[in-house]
Amino acid sequence: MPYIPHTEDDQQQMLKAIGVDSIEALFDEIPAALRCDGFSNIPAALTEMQVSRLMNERAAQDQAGLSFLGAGAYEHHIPAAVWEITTRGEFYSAYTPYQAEASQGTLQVIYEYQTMISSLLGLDVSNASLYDGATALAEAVLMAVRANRRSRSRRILMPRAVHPYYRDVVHAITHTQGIHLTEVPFDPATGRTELTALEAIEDDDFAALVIPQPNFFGVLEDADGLTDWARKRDILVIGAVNPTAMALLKPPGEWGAEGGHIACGEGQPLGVPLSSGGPYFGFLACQQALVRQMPGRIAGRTLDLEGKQGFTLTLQAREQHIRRSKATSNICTNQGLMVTAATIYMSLLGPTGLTNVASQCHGNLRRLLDRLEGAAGIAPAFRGLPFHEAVLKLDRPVSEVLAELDAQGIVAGVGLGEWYPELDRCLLVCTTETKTDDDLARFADALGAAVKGGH
Amino acid sequence: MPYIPHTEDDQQQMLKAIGVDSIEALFDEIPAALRCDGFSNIPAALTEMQVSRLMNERAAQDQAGLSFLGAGAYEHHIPAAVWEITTRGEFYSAYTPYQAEASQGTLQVIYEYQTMISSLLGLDVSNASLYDGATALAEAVLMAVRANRRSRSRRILMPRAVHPYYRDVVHAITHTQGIHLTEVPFDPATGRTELTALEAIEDDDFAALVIPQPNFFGVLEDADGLTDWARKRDILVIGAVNPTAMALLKPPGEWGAEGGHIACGEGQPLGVPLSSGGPYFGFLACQQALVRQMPGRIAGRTLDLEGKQGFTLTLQAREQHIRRSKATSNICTNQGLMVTAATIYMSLLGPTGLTNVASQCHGNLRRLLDRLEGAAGIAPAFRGLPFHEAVLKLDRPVSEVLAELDAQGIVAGVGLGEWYPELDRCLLVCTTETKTDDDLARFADALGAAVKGGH
Amino acid sequence: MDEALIFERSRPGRAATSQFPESAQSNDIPAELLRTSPPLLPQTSELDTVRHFTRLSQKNFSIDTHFYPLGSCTMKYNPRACNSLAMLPGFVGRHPLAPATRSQGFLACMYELQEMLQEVTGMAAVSLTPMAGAQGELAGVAMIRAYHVNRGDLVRTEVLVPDAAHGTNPATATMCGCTVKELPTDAQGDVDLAALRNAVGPQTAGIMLTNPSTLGVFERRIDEIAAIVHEAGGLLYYDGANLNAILGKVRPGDMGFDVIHMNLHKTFSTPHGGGGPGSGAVGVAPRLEPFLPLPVVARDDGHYRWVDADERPLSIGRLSAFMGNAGVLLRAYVYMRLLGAAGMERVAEYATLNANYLMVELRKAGFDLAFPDRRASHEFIVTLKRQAKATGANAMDFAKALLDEGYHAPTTYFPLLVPECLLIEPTETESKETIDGFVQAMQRILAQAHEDASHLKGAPYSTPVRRLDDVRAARQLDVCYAPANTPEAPEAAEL
Amino acid sequence: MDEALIFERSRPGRAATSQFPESAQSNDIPAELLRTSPPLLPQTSELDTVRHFTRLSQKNFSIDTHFYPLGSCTMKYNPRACNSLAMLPGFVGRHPLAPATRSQGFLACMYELQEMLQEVTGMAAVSLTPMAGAQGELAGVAMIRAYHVNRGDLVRTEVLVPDAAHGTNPATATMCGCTVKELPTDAQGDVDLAALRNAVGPQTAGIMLTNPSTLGVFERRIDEIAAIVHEAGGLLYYDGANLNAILGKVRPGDMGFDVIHMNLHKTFSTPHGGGGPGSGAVGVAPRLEPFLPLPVVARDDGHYRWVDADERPLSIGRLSAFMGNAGVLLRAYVYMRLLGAAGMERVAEYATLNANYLMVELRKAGFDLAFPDRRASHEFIVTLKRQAKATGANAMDFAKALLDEGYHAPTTYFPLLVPECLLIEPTETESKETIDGFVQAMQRILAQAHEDASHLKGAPYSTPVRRLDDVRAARQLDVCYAPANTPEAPEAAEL
Ligand SMILES: Cc1ncc(COP(=O)(O)O)c(C=O)c1O
Ligand SMILES: Cc1ncc(COP(=O)(O)O)c(C=O)c1O
Repeated sequence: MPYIPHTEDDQQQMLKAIGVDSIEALFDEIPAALRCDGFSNIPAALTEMQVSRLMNERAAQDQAGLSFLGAGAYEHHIPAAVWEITTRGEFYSAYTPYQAEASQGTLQVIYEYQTMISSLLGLDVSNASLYDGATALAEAVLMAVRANRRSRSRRILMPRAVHPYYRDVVHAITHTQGIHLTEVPFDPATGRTELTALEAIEDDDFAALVIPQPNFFGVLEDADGLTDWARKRDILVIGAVNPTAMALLKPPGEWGAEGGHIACGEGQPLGVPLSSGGPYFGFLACQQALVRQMPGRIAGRTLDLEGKQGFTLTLQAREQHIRRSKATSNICTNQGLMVTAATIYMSLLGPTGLTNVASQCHGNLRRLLDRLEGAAGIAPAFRGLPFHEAVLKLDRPVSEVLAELDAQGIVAGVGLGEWYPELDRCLLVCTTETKTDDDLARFADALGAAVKGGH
Repeated sequence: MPYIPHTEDDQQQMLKAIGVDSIEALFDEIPAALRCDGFSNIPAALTEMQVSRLMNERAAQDQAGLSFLGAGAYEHHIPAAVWEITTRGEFYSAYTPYQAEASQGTLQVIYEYQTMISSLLGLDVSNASLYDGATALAEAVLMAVRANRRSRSRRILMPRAVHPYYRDVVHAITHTQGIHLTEVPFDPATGRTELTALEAIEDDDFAALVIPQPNFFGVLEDADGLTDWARKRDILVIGAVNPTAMALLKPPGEWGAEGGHIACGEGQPLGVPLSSGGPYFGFLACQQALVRQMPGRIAGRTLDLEGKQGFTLTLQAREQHIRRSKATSNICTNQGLMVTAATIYMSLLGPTGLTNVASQCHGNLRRLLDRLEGAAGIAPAFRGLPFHEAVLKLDRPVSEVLAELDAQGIVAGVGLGEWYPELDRCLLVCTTETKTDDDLARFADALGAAVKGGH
Repeated sequence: MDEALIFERSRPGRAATSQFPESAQSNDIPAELLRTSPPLLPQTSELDTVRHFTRLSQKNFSIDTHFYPLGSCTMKYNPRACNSLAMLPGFVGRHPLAPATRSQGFLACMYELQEMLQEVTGMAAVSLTPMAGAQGELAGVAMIRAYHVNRGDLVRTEVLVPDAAHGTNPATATMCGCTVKELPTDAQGDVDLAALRNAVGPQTAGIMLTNPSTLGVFERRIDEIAAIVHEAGGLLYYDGANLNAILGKVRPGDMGFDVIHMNLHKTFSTPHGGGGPGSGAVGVAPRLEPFLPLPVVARDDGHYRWVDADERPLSIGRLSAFMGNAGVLLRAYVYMRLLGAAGMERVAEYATLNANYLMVELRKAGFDLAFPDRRASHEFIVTLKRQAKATGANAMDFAKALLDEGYHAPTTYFPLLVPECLLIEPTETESKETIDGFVQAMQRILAQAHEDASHLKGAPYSTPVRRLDDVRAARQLDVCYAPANTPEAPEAAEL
Repeated sequence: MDEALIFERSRPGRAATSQFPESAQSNDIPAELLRTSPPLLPQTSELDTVRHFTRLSQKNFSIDTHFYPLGSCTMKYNPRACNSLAMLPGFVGRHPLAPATRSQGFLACMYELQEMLQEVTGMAAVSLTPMAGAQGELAGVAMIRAYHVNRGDLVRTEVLVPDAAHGTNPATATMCGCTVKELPTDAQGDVDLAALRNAVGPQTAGIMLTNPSTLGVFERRIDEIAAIVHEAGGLLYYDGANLNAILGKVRPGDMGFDVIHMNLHKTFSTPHGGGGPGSGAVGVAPRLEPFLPLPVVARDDGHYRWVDADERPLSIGRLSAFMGNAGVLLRAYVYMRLLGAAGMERVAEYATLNANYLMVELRKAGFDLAFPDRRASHEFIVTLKRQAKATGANAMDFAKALLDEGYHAPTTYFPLLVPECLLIEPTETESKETIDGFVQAMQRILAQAHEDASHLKGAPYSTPVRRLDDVRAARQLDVCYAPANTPEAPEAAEL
């Protein structure tokens, strides 16, 4: 019996000890009328050999190709050590570290992770992860609404240049609590969220302003200016940032004269594979003053009976298992294993490594744009400075171009028309450090030919 | 610097402590005239990302296809747990367990392995592995020559139905010690090593007879009869066996009235991937009386200071590091990690599992042969009962058939003409438990069509 | 052996250089956008990093190393094949926005998983997107609310929750803008029906239940409860954490539930990973299908595709940037294919057998059961109230002493209504000998409690650290390393 | 925690059924060929098996968890990428007899590895087939013999071996049908040249050396030795175990060696795996190329292929069924590409820096060096003769006490000619702090030896077992489990 160790003998002895004749008897408290009789619509068991073959065949169908997809999930080099260690049984098959003394491995990893993330974001404290970047932004919004005592509104300034799916998720999660997202338009020339757009908004009581850095179009925002503007109006600042970029860019905690309050984002670029969109992890950090409003688990350092250092979950009074309906969030299971991977990743890369990755991502985009310069029918859609993604305006329907490159084994990016009707013939492309000069040349040539071929 | 942790500071402090100015100074005992100046012909370092890409591209070139190759290396299902555990750092990056107290994991694994192998072969004791099946046979031959006090010859009866590469290896390793391999022909009708062939040999003083089970053609030998024949003449019996088959077949220790003396073989089928031919491992077991003639490491159970059970390498007085030029063999490093994998494999399969694998391997061959029955131009070359390999005689040059099937993604087997001129148009095919009915049908159809197509 | 913080191993200038590219030459980002000091990431060699995290891992208890009878958590064996197959390059390398041409293998798995989960739960449709149980709950309650709102029934914002419920249930209700009404439990562990009748009304959005309940017993009058709530106009939400107990025996859909989340990281054996990732796929009765969170996978003529928002205008929307924890879903899919229909039924059978056996053996060993007259489901509760009174050793002390015996502790002090509570769940993948060993350990601890309870207060003794000071942890908050905030001189960096 | 034998966990009828097919229905094998009782393999569940071996693994010291300065063994970091890339499905699934159409990726790696190893050693040609150092030695000595025989020089069967040589050297000579002549070492650790001159003659087949020698010092008069041996008509064999010390500084080919084996599992960082697999690739000077063991990889017009026996009629033949430890070779290939030319040179530099630093620090700490006037190569020898006399604590006691300190012990009692010998090799991948920590541990042990040597005799204290009785192991031989031969009632199976 797959994964069930009971021998006939065991079973008989156990039933005898219990004092019943059959396993069936153990279900006698279930009303007979409700009983079902097994499953008719589930296939019979396969052996591991058979499932392996099936899965290998399915996986082989889904070839990545030479991909320039980004849009919230990024292809980075992941050191082999990361997942060889992360999938060790002791990390992989442990539960949330409730019994601290039996979970020092996981707890110390979380503590180290919190330290790295706090520093990367320039803030004081980090939690132990949320589900993903989008839900982290939703939690940040909820947190800001709770924390902003000066604001009586439940309105959030949400730039249109934030990932459209993130905006969807934030809406889905927060609107039942009466939270309203006020859209802030982007400047069609720069692709940035300009101060003028904020000033044009009529309402003036907002709980928080979300600042994406870089934004969904890959463009770097004037985070300082936006932060100062919000700070002056007692609006909390939430940075929604790319963690790789943070190795180079000024972190949310240092934005403007006084710094942002909260930062969050998608942790996937830090050692987590693309994996069809998950599991990833959301990171969230904030200023010390807000720590009690933070959702999710937090590991703390303390001492044991003998005065020796050790780690334990702390500030649990914020959480659902203690505070129940008054908890800061309902989150329980988070993305622990991904955090383990990210902590190993950040340790292996170190400050220099992560900075180099960021600079290569950016440098590759620069090289790609340089190559495309002058290509007929291809032009950057925005003037704003990009990090590692850029929007290209094409002189041919995006879907045709995508299909043509797909046939050559190149996945060119995502078309923006579905999300931004105003960016109909626009393609969002991304370059990470994984791309070589040859890759860039191959892509630029193919793209150029495809756009030209449309005429 | 890849894998070197020294900071500039470390280096300075260390040089200072040593009292030299530069690392270069540490090489001052090397005569200047001999010094080389680095490497000009080795490419510059790549990052792990770059090497990963290179290796992924190279690996992708080498697709296995639907393969019916056997001939000494067999494609079996390997449970995922086997290599996930085997490559854990504690097994993977440990040395030979010289410090027993710091190596109980490896030592207990070896002890458990020895037990499993001994039992599989029906013998009393096993060593901790040799390099591969071929060298295990060479060591078995050397061991038999040392052990057989009744024989004054250094002659070995070596059936022609033993894997030709094994015969090559045994010759290469043993001939410098004056050991002579006397070839025993196989019966062209049955493919077996018949008693009549033995009786036809003129010399009568032999140290040992090698009995392959199954033999290279996949055919089952009359191991009982051959053993009894040899036993009567004070010739030691060495079984060279397939370990999967041993789950079904009578083991060497039980052959004939008194049993064989030594058994050896290739351990690869027990959880080790095909991997271009290695690393595999050779197994070797023998009767208790011969244990002091055994080459290689042996783990034994003993007690510690407190009377607690523990494991340690034992009978080291046989080995090169103690006995030096009088050792039973020069082997030092063996194939420890493969033994770890095999021990986990055998534990997961258990007696029923391994038996079922063996019976499916055999059953699949039967089904294939049944399907081929009546196919024009294809016939079994031998009448002898096969285990999971069979020799097919084709009515078309083998190389043409191989090429035609290769183009369809099928690797049909190996042609025997190079090794056995008398089996020129013969193809050795193998079926393991990995083959489905569809696979067999696809192969039979393609083979039938290819042979027919040649006309 | 102690393991210093990775930051304490850090040395300026040290780096695992094979892991990163050279810095790009040109940098056209203006200075005012750049950070001025590098982040506090460790500067360590690859060897030291590998060694550090390998050694840290060894400080964990886990299924792969220990019996882990943590009630409500279903800590069963996570087949290694589920991991290795979900991590095949084709799956791990697939971008979430990859075109359909490069997605059919993955989508086929997801589609079939949806179908199998429908069958298992008796629901009409499934969405795989929620990323853990709590997010599944959020999806469920949001759907219930959306359903009422869509019918114009705007006042239904009360959610009924039994007092034994997991904390995520009330927390979720709040997150969905609802208010929580707690329901008492009767002496037999069933919901107090009179209280329920009193509680329902025109404001009732629904009830959140799990059955068997978190008390480890099957709610026998579930059809009555369903009738009461449905008649009052509310819907029934099933917390799937306890599905392991009933697979193939009774289906939430057949019990009258309208919506359910499944903890794939429990019943479907995807790993807990030291705290996630999980997956909280949701299933719904037909009337809630239009509200399912997106994305969902559809099949047209053998071709798989995402169902998009246009086709589901009533959907509660998107709960994750992409499609949730896809890699976890793949693991659950592999697990279900390995077990097949018969295997899925056996799960409940042997989980229940193990729980009932362990329960009677502990009773024989002198322990008190919270519900002595009831069958255990896949888990059950021992209350140490009597022992705590007699010896001073409480549930926490037993839990810590179990660690010294080489067993992870059961869940302690949950559900809250049982004093000195141990919620024990052995799961179906553990053998009789393991369970017997655990009973013997509990007996030894019990004897120790009577002999010298103060010894238990000092437990654990054999773990990498002794009992930790949680109060200090909360009061002298230290959640982020800085050389200055180390509570005492860190011990000399040892290897 | 103790871990019972897997056989003690076995229960009739238990099985990990997902791992094997059903039995095939028909069985046409006659009864007399069948076995009559099943083999003694354990009957365990997958969970118990995973748990058993995972727990066993934790009982090992290893590079990934501990500093492991085992002299002569070069226990350096094994990059994880070497493992994961060598285990890519294309490589792991490749059958050794796969057709050339399905082999170009693999063969390209092998060809380039041959080329790089030629460059590294200064030899004219390389064969990758030997499966460990000792088999490389066998290949080397066999080639030397074949060379002499081919020239009709049939009496050259004596092999000279310094007394400090590794045991495989004399054992190999014997295996090749040669006789061994031992050479003494002088007080400075060099070969005694007078003795060498006396030893050579018309029967000299060759000499087996490693340089730096196993005494951790560089043989300074290597050119004189080469001249003496060559003039006498013998050839020089280089034991490559110590290549880590000289990479890029001096090449065996340039020192006059005619043949060399390389321990890829040492210098080229493929893992030791708890005792293998290794790889002992051999390199030769031009005159020995015709004798190289097969197979070898050639390139014609960008196409890679095996060189077969027809092209190499003088080859000593085949030493493994296929081509040796291919997976190990892939790991070495990846390693060399990761290091590149400059990285390969740094290996020797930092291995030497670490060894010399550790040597002087131990001397400062009060330890005696076997060769105090010499530079350390990548390793060096401490002799505890003085301490053993003064305190009674010997090299073995120091070794065991180091385990309690969290360090694997150096090599003890080898080379045999140095009394109370510790051969210490830190390797280049260890950091200064690690080395400093080791020195401190040695100091603590030294202090303990003077204070209470009997305490050291009891070491180790913290390992899974205390010091083991090797004499009992050999006398009451127990190398195969049977329920009856258990030395004492096995302890209650614990988890
Ligand atoms: C009864 C019950 N409900 C809900 C949950 C929440 O699930 P998750 O932790 O996946 O959010 C859990 C698990 O902790 C649980 O045990
Ligand atoms: C000096 C020396 N020579 C030869 C060998 C033999 O190498 P192997 O163990 O790979 O056979 C070793 C390693 O143990 C060694 O240290």
